[in-house]
Amino acid sequence: MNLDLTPEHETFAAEARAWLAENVPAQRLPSMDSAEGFVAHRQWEATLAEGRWSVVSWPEQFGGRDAGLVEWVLFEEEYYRAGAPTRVAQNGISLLAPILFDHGTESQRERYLADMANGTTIWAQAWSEPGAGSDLAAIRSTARRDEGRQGWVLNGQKIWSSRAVWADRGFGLFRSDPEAQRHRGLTYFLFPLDAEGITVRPIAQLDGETGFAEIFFDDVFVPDDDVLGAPGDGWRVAMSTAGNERGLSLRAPGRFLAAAERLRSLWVREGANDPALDDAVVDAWIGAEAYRLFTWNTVARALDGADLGAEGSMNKLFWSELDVSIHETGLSLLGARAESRSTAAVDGGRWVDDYLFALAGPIYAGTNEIQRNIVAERILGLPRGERRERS
Amino acid sequence: MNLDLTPEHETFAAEARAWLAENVPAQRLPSMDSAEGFVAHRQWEATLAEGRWSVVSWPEQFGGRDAGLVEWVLFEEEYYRAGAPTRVAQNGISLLAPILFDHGTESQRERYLADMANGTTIWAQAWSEPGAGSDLAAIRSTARRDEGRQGWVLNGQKIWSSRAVWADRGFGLFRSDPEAQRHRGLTYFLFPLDAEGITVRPIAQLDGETGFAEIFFDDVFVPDDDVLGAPGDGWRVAMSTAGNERGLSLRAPGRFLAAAERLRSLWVREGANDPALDDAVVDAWIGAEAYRLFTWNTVARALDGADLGAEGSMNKLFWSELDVSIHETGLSLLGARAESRSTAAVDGGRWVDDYLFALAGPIYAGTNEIQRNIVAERILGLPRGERRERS
Amino acid sequence: MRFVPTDEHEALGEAIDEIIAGCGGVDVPRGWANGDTASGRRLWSQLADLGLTGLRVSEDDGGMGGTPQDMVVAFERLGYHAAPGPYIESVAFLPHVVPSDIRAQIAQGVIATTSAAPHAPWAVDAQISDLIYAVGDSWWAEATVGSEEESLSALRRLVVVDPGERTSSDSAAIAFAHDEASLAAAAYLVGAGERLLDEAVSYAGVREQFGRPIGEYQSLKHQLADVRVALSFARPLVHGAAVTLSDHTGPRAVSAAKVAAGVAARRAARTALQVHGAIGYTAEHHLGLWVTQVPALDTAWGTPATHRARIARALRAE
Amino acid sequence: MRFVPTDEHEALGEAIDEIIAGCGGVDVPRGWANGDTASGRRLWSQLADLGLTGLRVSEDDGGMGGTPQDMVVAFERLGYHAAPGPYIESVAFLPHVVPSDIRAQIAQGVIATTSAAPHAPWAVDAQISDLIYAVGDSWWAEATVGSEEESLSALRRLVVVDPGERTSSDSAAIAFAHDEASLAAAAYLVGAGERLLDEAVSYAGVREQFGRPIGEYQSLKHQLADVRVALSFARPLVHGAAVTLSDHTGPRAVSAAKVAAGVAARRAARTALQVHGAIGYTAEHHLGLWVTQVPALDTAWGTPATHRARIARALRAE
Repeated sequence: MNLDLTPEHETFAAEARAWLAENVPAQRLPSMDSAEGFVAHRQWEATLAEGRWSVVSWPEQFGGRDAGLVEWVLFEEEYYRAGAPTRVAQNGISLLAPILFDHGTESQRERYLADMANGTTIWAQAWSEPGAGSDLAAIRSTARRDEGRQGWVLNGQKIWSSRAVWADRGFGLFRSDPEAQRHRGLTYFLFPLDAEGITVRPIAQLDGETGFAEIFFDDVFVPDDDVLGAPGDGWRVAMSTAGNERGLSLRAPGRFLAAAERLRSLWVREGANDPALDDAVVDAWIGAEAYRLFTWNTVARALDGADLGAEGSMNKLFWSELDVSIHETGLSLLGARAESRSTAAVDGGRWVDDYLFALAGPIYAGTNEIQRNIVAERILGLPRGERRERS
Repeated sequence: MNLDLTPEHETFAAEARAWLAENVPAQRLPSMDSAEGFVAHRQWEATLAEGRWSVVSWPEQFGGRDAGLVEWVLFEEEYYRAGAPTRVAQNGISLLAPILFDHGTESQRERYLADMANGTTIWAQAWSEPGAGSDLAAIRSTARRDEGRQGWVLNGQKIWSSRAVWADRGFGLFRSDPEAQRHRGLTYFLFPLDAEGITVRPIAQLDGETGFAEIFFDDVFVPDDDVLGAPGDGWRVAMSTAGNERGLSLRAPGRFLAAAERLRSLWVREGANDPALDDAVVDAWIGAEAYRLFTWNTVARALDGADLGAEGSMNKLFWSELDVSIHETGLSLLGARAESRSTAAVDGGRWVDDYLFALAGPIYAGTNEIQRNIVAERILGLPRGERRERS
Repeated sequence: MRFVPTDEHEALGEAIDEIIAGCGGVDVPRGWANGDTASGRRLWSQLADLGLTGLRVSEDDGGMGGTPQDMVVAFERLGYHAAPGPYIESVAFLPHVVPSDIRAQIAQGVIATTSAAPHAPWAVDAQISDLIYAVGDSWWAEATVGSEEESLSALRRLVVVDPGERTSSDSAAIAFAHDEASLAAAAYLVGAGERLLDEAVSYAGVREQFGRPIGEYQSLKHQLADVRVALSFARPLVHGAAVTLSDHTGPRAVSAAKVAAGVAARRAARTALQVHGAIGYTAEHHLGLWVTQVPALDTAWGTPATHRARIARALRAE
Repeated sequence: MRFVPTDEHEALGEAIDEIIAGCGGVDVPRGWANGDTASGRRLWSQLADLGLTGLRVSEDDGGMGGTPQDMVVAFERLGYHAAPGPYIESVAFLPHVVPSDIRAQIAQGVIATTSAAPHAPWAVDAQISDLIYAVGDSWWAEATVGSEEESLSALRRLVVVDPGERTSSDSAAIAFAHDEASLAAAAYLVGAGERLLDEAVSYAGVREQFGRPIGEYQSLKHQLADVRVALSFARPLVHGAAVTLSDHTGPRAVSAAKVAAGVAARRAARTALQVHGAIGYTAEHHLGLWVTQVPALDTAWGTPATHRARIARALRAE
């Protein structure tokens, strides 16, 4: 049981730290969910890729460093500590890429990975539908076989597609066998968002951004080349993604350590006179530390080959609640001025922005209610009971 | 909308206050769930009755004052503010007496009420059974008709019977129609706890007291005179009690106002140097105030003839959680010394005793889970779902 | 002792509900959030005709001479409908501070706003107000509009104002005005919480997941039950503080009401968001109007920390 | 970087489990609670033979020369089984304070206890201890037994002791002893929480209400899931603090571990009680051993308030 880094790991972290110190933009970029911000964030992905820091855990041939899990976590810590921008390529890198590595064809990997790594192609997920949110197996959008053109014709509607307003390509599940029920008969497709028959409608969020979109499919043709995995096997393929999204990959501890440190700094500057808030700051710090150490323990077990399975659900419950409480405490420290999101406000108004963002945490990537079901049933082994089916 | 007392009410409260100041024992009595304490508490009931304060809301002929709801709440506030002893006659007075008034025969009222009011007869409830806790309709203890003796023969087992170890008589539900299901075919019986065939087994509690008992019935004969309400109608009769137990009657705000005031006093003496606990003390005070005002609002609506129905469930949720949090905060204020329940400890060690007592609050009189179901379904009108049946 | 709203209170609440429905209901705050304040201004004018803006102005000054109880009944309805505009400033705060001619204008429906540092550092919605003030501990002044800041709430514009010439004023009256404004905010929060709960309960009854309405799932049920309890116990504190506002225990009662209303409304907001899922997080759904207004008003007119500290001082001195 | 218990740690934990099972398992603390300490003393002696009481005594002094990591692994098992007796005092605290001859006796299985004001004002279980001490900021002393007080926990006797002649001692060593004792308490709490969760999960699978196992009800499921999460995130803090105990960040890491372990274990206790209902509230059911031991240990060796305040000071100074 130790927390010692090898000299190689220390060198890796130091190299990342130095590069980030040199390259992270001094000014916060505009929100990536705005037209201007999207461009700026895409440019940042290119910069990252030039330094070969965009996909450290990928093989070198696709722009990575073949880095192991420990290095990846170290990089994430350094990344957020440096205050580096949010990753606009995130959905592609963490949701789609693992699937391409596991289930994609050689040709698909060649076509898509390098451009994903350098920001040339930004990917949007197209999972949910109206009526199929957390219950993904209720998907009704269809894929109709077109033998003549050697491909499929997509119809239907997807929703809550992050980044889709400005992204280049999408990926998602469609019902390719109309006879099959629930999670059978689904197929995983890749498609350009400017394909004929696709309409993307932005959805404004509570925080004023337009991170979400609806995507309407009206006879959209996708060639066989862009089916990921076998036709009909989409559920199994997608579920490894869902595990990923909820698991280690989306939320390395760096983000929360950085937020807890911003909170500490704010408290030292603003909160020293209100001792009633001390405990909340301390608890946020404890939470971030717990998350950091939990992650290192998970990394060690993953390296030992443990099947982490449903543990991602614990992870998601913990970080989503920690994130809300860090930002609620931050706003409390700001007192009467907390309400302002003006750039002239404390820390450029980001406490409000980040609070509103945090509020979405318990909802997306599987609501926390679903996560608690998973923990109760798969980890604690409590009986399933009356619910008929669940992802 | 006002909180003004009439001169009559003020006179009533002043009279109660003066009598209590004169008569409340200076020393806390030993726990009523000990042999010695039970005797002392029974004696206190007699003293209360002599002053005609034991059952203020009852008709004068049975030892009461015909007091209205406002006076009753005022009396309860004065009672707890004076630090007067816990009521060992509570279960009879608040659970059984309302039923006797509504469903009893003239003869039953004559036989039982006066002695209940002066502590001569202490009553214990016999509701739950192993396997029928919060789910009372699962009762399996039986009542067999004995036409020859003009009565019934009880068999079975009851549990969680408070005070039964030293009490004189019991009341409870038995299945008189073996064919009937769930809440049909139950009958409400009254019986002496020293009847032939009854065995009472004390159950020690977490806090070291023996407030609970099991009662075993082995061919216990009960004459028709001691059936309360019609045979087979026991569920309907008992449910008015359950509403009572959960509702206004068991938990007038006095108890929580007194506990919040003890907490405030402790905090002024012990906690001034730990500002992190200020908020918890303040929140306890806010909670007690909210409970007081909520009660006055309920009283006003009850006097207007409103059907309060499921509101008792909100009440129970609120006071049971408030009680735990008041006592957790009290223990926090005591710091490292909190652990001691010695009479030499702060406030005679009662913070530990009262904390352990408070822990039972979310469990008894219908668990808080059941109360939340009731609030969700009966007050908010959410769908019942698949639960098959509920009290 | 009759601690329950009177028939007159019920009638006042219903009149407000009807007027708001007539002006478009939820379209009023929705329009305001998108910069279209026309229906909001029409609503203001109709509520002024009802007497709302003069509720706390004496009859001599052309107002209704209403009580704090009337005021909380009204603000609970405003919160329920997320009525936009500087009602707290015009109706609950300024009448206790400004001279009678201005009070009379407010009663007639002139829209007034003010800053009142430290608890209300901006003059909210000054860009649509006719009269703009700044108030200090013991003075008030006409003020000019400075820079504008975006609020956490879609319904509030935060305007920095510069006070002009200061007029001395009774600091006790200003303190009372702060208390009444805090209480108005508390009542608004309770109303907002009730609306959030209503929205969540309706949605839970129709939205299905895994083949069943989500309102059948015990976890959401229990979360909603907890919201019901929190609101039901916050409301009597608000009404009780209205009854005792002028007593020496008034300030602590106001603080208790503001804290409890904020806790309950925040819980309602979090739960309603959780019940709605992603749809509730969109700007298109009206839920967000309340979800963002609640934390803004919980912060304004005395943060929870400020009010808890005031109660602590009172309890320690007892 | 390999932040996971080693095979040796697993083996140590299993050995402790086996010894406790051999001594009667839950009958050991149950007997202790009823004043019958025989099996508890037998357990102590067998754990001493295993090396537990000398875990933190150097090999030169006849101990095992184990690490803080070994210590937390052991205390987690002790907590899981509610092992009674002054283990924290003998194993985690005193070896850093007393001279080597006494350390050697402890390693051999002599039962020692101590007060260590202000965080441990009583010498727990002095009535069954062979060696009794009192420790101050910079001194230690043999002590005589005074009055005895009943504890919130059925497993602890609180004994007031009078220190005899004082011997000066290194205050840094005593501070370190306090940290290690706090960490031992944290590990014990995590173990106790795990047991409470196991008990609750088992009971929820068999107990039926309204015709279904209560473990099917989503509300209890979610409460239990929250306990699982709280414990799973408290445990790495305990193990992490063991790794960094001697670093300059050691004290704050210990405090974080103690706070988080206490929160998680208290949540486990409340939930387990709620799942069990009235049966869990009886002295006859063994659940109460953990339900009362948890708040007692959360309070001992630094209350949550004490530890949070220490973290706050460290964070402010950073």
